[in-house]
Amino acid sequence: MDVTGWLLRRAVPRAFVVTAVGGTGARLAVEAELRERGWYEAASPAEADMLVACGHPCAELSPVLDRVWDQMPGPRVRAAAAAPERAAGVLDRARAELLDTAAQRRDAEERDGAARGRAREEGGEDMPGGLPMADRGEDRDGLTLDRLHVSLGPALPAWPAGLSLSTVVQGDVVQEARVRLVGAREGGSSSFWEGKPARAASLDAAQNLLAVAGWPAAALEGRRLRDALLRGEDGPRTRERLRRWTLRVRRSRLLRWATAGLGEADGRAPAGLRGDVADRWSRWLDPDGGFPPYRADASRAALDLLPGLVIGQELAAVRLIVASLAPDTGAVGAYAPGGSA
Amino acid sequence: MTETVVFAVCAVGAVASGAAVFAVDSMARATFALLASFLFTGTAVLLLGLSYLGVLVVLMMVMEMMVMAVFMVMYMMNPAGLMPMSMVHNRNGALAVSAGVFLLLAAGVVLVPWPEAGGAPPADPAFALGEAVMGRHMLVMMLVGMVLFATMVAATVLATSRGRYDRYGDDLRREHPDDPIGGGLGR
Amino acid sequence: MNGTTAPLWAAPLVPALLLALGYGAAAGTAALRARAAGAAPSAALAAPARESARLLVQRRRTVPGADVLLWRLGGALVPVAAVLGALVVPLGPTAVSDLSVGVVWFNAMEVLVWAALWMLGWGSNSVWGLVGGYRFLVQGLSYELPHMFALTCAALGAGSLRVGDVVAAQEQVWFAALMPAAFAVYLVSAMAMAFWGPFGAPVGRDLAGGAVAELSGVDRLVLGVGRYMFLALVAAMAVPLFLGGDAGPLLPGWVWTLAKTAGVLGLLVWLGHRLPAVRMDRFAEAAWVVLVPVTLLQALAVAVYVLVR
Amino acid sequence: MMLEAYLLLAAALFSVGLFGALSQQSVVMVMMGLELMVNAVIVTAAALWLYTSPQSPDGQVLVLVAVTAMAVEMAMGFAVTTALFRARDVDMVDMAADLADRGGPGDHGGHGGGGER
Repeated sequence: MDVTGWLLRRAVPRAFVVTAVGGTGARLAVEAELRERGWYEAASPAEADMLVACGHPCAELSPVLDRVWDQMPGPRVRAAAAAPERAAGVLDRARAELLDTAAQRRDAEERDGAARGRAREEGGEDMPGGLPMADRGEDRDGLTLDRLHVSLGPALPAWPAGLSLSTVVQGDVVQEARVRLVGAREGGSSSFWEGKPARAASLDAAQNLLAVAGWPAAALEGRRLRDALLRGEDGPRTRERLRRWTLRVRRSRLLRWATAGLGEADGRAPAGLRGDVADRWSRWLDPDGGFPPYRADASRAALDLLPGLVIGQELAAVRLIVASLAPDTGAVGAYAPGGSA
Repeated sequence: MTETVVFAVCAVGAVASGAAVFAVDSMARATFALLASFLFTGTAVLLLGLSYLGVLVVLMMVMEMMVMAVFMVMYMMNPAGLMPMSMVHNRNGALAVSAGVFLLLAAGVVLVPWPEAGGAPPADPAFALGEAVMGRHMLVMMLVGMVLFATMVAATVLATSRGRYDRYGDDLRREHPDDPIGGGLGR
Repeated sequence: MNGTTAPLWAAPLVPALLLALGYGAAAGTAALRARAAGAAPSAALAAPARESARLLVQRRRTVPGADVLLWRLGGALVPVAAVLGALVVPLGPTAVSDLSVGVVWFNAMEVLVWAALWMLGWGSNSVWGLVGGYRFLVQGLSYELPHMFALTCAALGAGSLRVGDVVAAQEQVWFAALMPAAFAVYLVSAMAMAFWGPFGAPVGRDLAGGAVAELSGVDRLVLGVGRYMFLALVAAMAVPLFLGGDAGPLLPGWVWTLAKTAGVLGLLVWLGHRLPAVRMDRFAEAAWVVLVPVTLLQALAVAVYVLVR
Repeated sequence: MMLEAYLLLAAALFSVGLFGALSQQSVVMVMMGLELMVNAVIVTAAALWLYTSPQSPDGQVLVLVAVTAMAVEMAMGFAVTTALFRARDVDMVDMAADLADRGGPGDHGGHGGGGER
């Protein structure tokens, strides 16, 4: 009686979704598929057993995907959803490969062998695991403390596709920040959201921010409404649920308290990005769809604004600011953000 | 009988983890070795019948050791002890002095004819402590209160480099304090 | 005076009950999540079992330069703290060991979770873990004083630190009615203790899982089980302290205890589902400037009530 | 007999703490040594309360004062270390020997390296 197989068949897989620039369509399809099957989205590679790469990962993104693939522990499977319509098929094949215990055991033995080999030949170096010690720098209280170089890389849940924010962090306060697009598409800047209902674009940005703000229930509900709007189900039931959801999110005092006063964008920013994080996400909830966040110049301005807004903030605030700016990296094309303070 | 066994375990554990504090490389492990030593001490005090004070020692020490871990990681050069370097000066001198002190104390402990206990301990020692602290030892309670308050003020003044003039402006009339990261109530 | 000590065979009953209540909380969370996601909530009742199956098969991970001793110790400490804390919680009239300082013992056991989460974060040698562990310290230093004063109010009302006496003192009026502010602050600090719902920042998704970011396989399972057992413990402790323990018409005592515990647990699960996360730099100031004075005034009110009565 | 055992435990803890306080260079480690010594005081006070004067609560009050002393010592110790670290960017006991406000950050060692202030 193969216990592993029995357990695996009972297990609900957790997918770690990484989106390449311009893979928004594939991401939306995969997210809708995962939600309907009742599967979960993993927060970190350690928790995941399925790596789903959405869109066309280019040369720059592949090493990132390989590193995530190495960090995934036990039975693991790698899937690539290049186009939205193939999402369901890709997930089914991935699920089947996950249940194939013989293949998983072989993969495990290979990795153990390789790991033992690596451990033998790098036994003597001084730094364990080759990790350098942290350097030190001035902090805001006049002390000189350790500083870490952390890059909030493209492979992160609820994070703009392909964005890489390399920061110098002291404790969890960001001291320096540099924005980079991993695998920006040289071709024309055609955003996925052109032609789609503006409300769906705002809903996608809102569910992303709610997931980062620690409110998974409202994020899931928002995602469900976004998928309904994208599929064109604009019936009275959907509109009623949308109204109630918007009311609940807008009236949430805790969300406003957590996001008020963060990431204040001054007058020079375009209309859609002005104000603080709370202003931005309440703009998305306006019934007339508010300012469609997905336009090329707004996204470029967001990428330029980002380093300035992020410096001096803690990681939680950084995630909220990035989610509130919601740059559409697909629409930006091959753009090297200049603002690296 | 089980009491002496538990006491023996606590005694050996407390001294061993106490010694481990200065033997181990990683600062985080040193902090938790000290916490283990305190947990053994708390158990020993429980064994002596002072249930309230024993649990209080455990409660206070866990919180204190967590704060100590924060400062330990902040200030020590290599907190994880990954590159062992010894930060010790005149180790042998210290060893000699402390061994001498131990022998002196041990001799005192063994030779002194300790008085016998007058009566049995009260049913609820914590109640007796409460009565004393609110009665005869009221001065101790007031003194401890004042000392803790003075410590809070002095520690804050020493630790922070920004005074109230940095926060509220020279005329102290700025509406919201300009802190690097605002608090929850804008104060 | 009820609150007699249970026979020794009741000891294994405590972890079993905590596990059952924890499973109920996990299933409730999964059901609420499924309803929000549009799937059938009834299928979600088996979700915690399925997740445990997945984690049992998943392999464990090592991280270069990690402090494995503290890492594993942290993960194992959470369920142990939950069971140790539950020793003083009475089921019906009897608790496993009715210490004369039951309330302080419960407080000491839940502070162990501070050490557990910090060790988890520090041991995993990853930025996410470290930041998650430190977040829980800020959260702990913010909720601890209001929580202690709330417990003091309950002990003050009963004139004793023994949980049995606290239950006995609630013959006429429950402490939840007598001291509503202390009960409300207790519920807030209960969620903060179990890093649950709005106080889930230490293991938040914005930190890719925070202190549990690098955990996988059985380590993640042990921590997950411990976390839900701890949530069940804080809900169970609210019953003897504020909701009159096993008092209630018709049904036997232990049924009332379980019913009330399930009620409080359901409330905590629903609040976790319903509220976004609170950011610690904002909660710290609110806790020190608002909650501490509120609980102090509540303690004053209870003291006057006890003197006058 | 048990009183002597408890007092021997306290003596052992005291001397381990003393060894730590004397031998360690880092201020934070010296404070851990001091904490161990106060730990010994707690055990002594509790043991003497039970075995010599259980009727009077003085022993318990002494334990309470010892616990408070430990909290105060730790708070003030870390405040001083922070101020020292801000002034001289060092947390070594040797370099904190004098009260002169000699060097700002960067004056890394060189005992008595004054003069270029």
